[in-house]
Amino acid sequence: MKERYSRQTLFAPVGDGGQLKIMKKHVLLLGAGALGSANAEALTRAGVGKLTIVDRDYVETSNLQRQQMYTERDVAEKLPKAEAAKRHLLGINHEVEVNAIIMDATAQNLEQLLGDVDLILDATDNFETRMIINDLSQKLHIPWIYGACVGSVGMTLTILPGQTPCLHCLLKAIPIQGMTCDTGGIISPAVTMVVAHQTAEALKILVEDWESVRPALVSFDLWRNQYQTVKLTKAKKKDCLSCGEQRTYPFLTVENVTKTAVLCGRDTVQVRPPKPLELQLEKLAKDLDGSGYLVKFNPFLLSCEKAGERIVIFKDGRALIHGTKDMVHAKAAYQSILG
Amino acid sequence: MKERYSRQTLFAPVGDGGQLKIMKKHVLLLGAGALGSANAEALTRAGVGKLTIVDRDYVETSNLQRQQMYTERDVAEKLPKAEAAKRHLLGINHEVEVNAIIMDATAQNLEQLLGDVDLILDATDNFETRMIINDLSQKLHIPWIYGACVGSVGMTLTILPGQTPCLHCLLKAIPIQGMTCDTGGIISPAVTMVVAHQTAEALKILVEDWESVRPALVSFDLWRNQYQTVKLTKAKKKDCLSCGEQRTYPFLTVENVTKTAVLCGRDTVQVRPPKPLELQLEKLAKDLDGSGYLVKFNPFLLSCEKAGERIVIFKDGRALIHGTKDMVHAKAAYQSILG
Amino acid sequence: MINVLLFAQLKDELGKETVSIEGNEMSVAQLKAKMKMDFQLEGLETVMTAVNEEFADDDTILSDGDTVAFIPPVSGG
Amino acid sequence: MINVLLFAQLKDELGKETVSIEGNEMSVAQLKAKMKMDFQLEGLETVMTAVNEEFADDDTILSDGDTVAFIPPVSGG
Repeated sequence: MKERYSRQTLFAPVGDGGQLKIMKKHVLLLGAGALGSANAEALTRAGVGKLTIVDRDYVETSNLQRQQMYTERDVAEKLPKAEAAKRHLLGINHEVEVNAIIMDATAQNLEQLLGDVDLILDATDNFETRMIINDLSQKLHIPWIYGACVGSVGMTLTILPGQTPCLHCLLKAIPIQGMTCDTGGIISPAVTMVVAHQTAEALKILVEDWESVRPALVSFDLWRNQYQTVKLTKAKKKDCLSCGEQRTYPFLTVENVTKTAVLCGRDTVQVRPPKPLELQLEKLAKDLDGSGYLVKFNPFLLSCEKAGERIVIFKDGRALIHGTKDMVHAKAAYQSILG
Repeated sequence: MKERYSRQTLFAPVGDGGQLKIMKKHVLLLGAGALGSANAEALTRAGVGKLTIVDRDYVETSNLQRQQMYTERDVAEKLPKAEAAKRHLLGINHEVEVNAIIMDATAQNLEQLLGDVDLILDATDNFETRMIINDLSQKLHIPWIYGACVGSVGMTLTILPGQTPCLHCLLKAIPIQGMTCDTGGIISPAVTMVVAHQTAEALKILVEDWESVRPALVSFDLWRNQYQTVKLTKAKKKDCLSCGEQRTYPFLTVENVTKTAVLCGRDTVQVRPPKPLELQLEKLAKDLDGSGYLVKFNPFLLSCEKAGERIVIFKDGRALIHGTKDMVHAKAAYQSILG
Repeated sequence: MINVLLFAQLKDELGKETVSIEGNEMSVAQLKAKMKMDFQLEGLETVMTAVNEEFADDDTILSDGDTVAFIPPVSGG
Repeated sequence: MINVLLFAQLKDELGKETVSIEGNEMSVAQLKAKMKMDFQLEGLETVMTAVNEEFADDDTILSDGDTVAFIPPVSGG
């Protein structure tokens, strides 16, 4: 086996046989932000055969504090993250085939990419996309690894279709008004800690050491010195619509998708959640105020402004993103606030 | 506060005040290997004022599997790790003053570097150097963060002089014949997980949030799904020679140092441990054999060979490193086998 | 007594990590309601719940000596 | 009974993570000697020991119901 991977093949659960498997596998990584860039670097160094990176965003100054690989030059060039990642990865390990796809992932365009994929790594920043991954994972029988972080907190879970509970078993509905990195901030070790777990789980799956896959949800808080694993022995639901006996893959249907539309003749995009929400505007105002937004609200709507961009959010979750006609950007801005 | 650090200052325990503190602090990072490169990247992205990196090694192909930042080009140029790290860090955050020092750390040359240092980060690969750090930390009253990893296993501990127990309280003697990355292998998530803990602890210390510093040793195994914290309430020893009432800082004296000498007229370096050891040659032979070494041994000595380099180790720990006149390289080769 | 463990921001909202609650034969949902009432804890509707380190539903019945952890789901990345 | 938890490579050497040992009033040193004798576990001289998640010395005396974790020190990096 190659000198490059000698310390990895020395690790007995990988070995030469495991390394050969890793080098034949195809991983799809959804997101090239904090979790994504670090996961991409780890898998490329480990020598995965093919890595497909999907991301809709470009590199900005405020990313540099926690997003691996990216440089000030990437910011100056306003490179899309998937492309910037690909360029760095090529310099790290030219043997890995890296496929950079700049797009806003939907159930439809994602499914087309999953043909020969062995593992989906979650590096997204919202539950809507995770539920799409979760349904596709069940439908196409591809394992996926949930990972998320905010502040000093993180969470991760490995989902093996047909074996473990799925994310939909654990979350009856998509949680709304959780903290996001744009409202609660984030420190890099929270990212790194999630990535450590995701990479370890990914390697187990790639070398097909199924017995070692962690049968529990991991939750931690590095600032408050907390670490908890939650076993999922009884969590699988027979009537789960994503993985149960009467499954319908609800998140693959158009109804369950956030809608965006450019408002006619205005520099504004309207964003509408799949189902009407019942937002607590006062709490949201408090969170946003603490995050440097200029906030005004009344019982019906909230208006917030930062860096020249103004967003108006109605109590039912509908929002107007002012100052843009870019629907992808508007959806991202919306999800950066509401998660 | 700057856009660059906006997500970090949004995290309340850092805030604008914490960020200003981080930007005034000086961290000395000992080692620029797996733990070192990742720690260096994290602290540079976080905006630490000054970072001094000390390392004796250069970038090799077998490092790329787990050592962040380094590229195939660094390998081709045979760049010293400290210098390669500095070049990458400059592209990531030009505001951080990075000081790259290529040297084999000893008690004497390290002490000279610690004048205005606020925190020492351990990214070494052997207990001998850690015990030197530990004594210097106590003598000069500088916090340090122990970190170590091998295979899928890792360990970390924050040591605050005058407050917590020190590493010498926990280890009566330097453990010998532990697994090293050259004998047990290593996967990158074990590195990343240690770094996540070290960076979180470093940020707490840099923003002076002393109450949040973790009062426990962390030990984990990502493949075997283990995580354990060990509280140290009763571990501080009054008679500890490093931090106790009658302290002598034993590891700062010349007797307690591994000695190297080029054998006259031969392409061979002799390495001698501070005190005679009692090696179990049979166990060592087994470990090395499993690690791709060609091994022969008898009750008195063991000879092992890999990649054209031959090392003879006597039962008392004395060793001959053949094929080199470089004492630093010889000591590194010795410690890569015996830890 | 039920031993309740608060994670992440819930720990800060309560001001401490653990609290003991009288409440044998209570369901998780009832415990959440009580925690909301007694300590003004927000967002318990969407938290994940572990009982003795095992994932649990809202209708899980708690027994004396159980340890319940409330863990807010995380969405960032 | 003393509940013994084996970490990292010790878990593989024993073939399982935990084992119960008869031995009230035993010291940690005595437990180590017994583990070495009964299971041929190597390297216990240099492991770190935790008793009920608290760092402990070789002369710590164990009581019925204690959980002892043996954690090999790690030197790589």
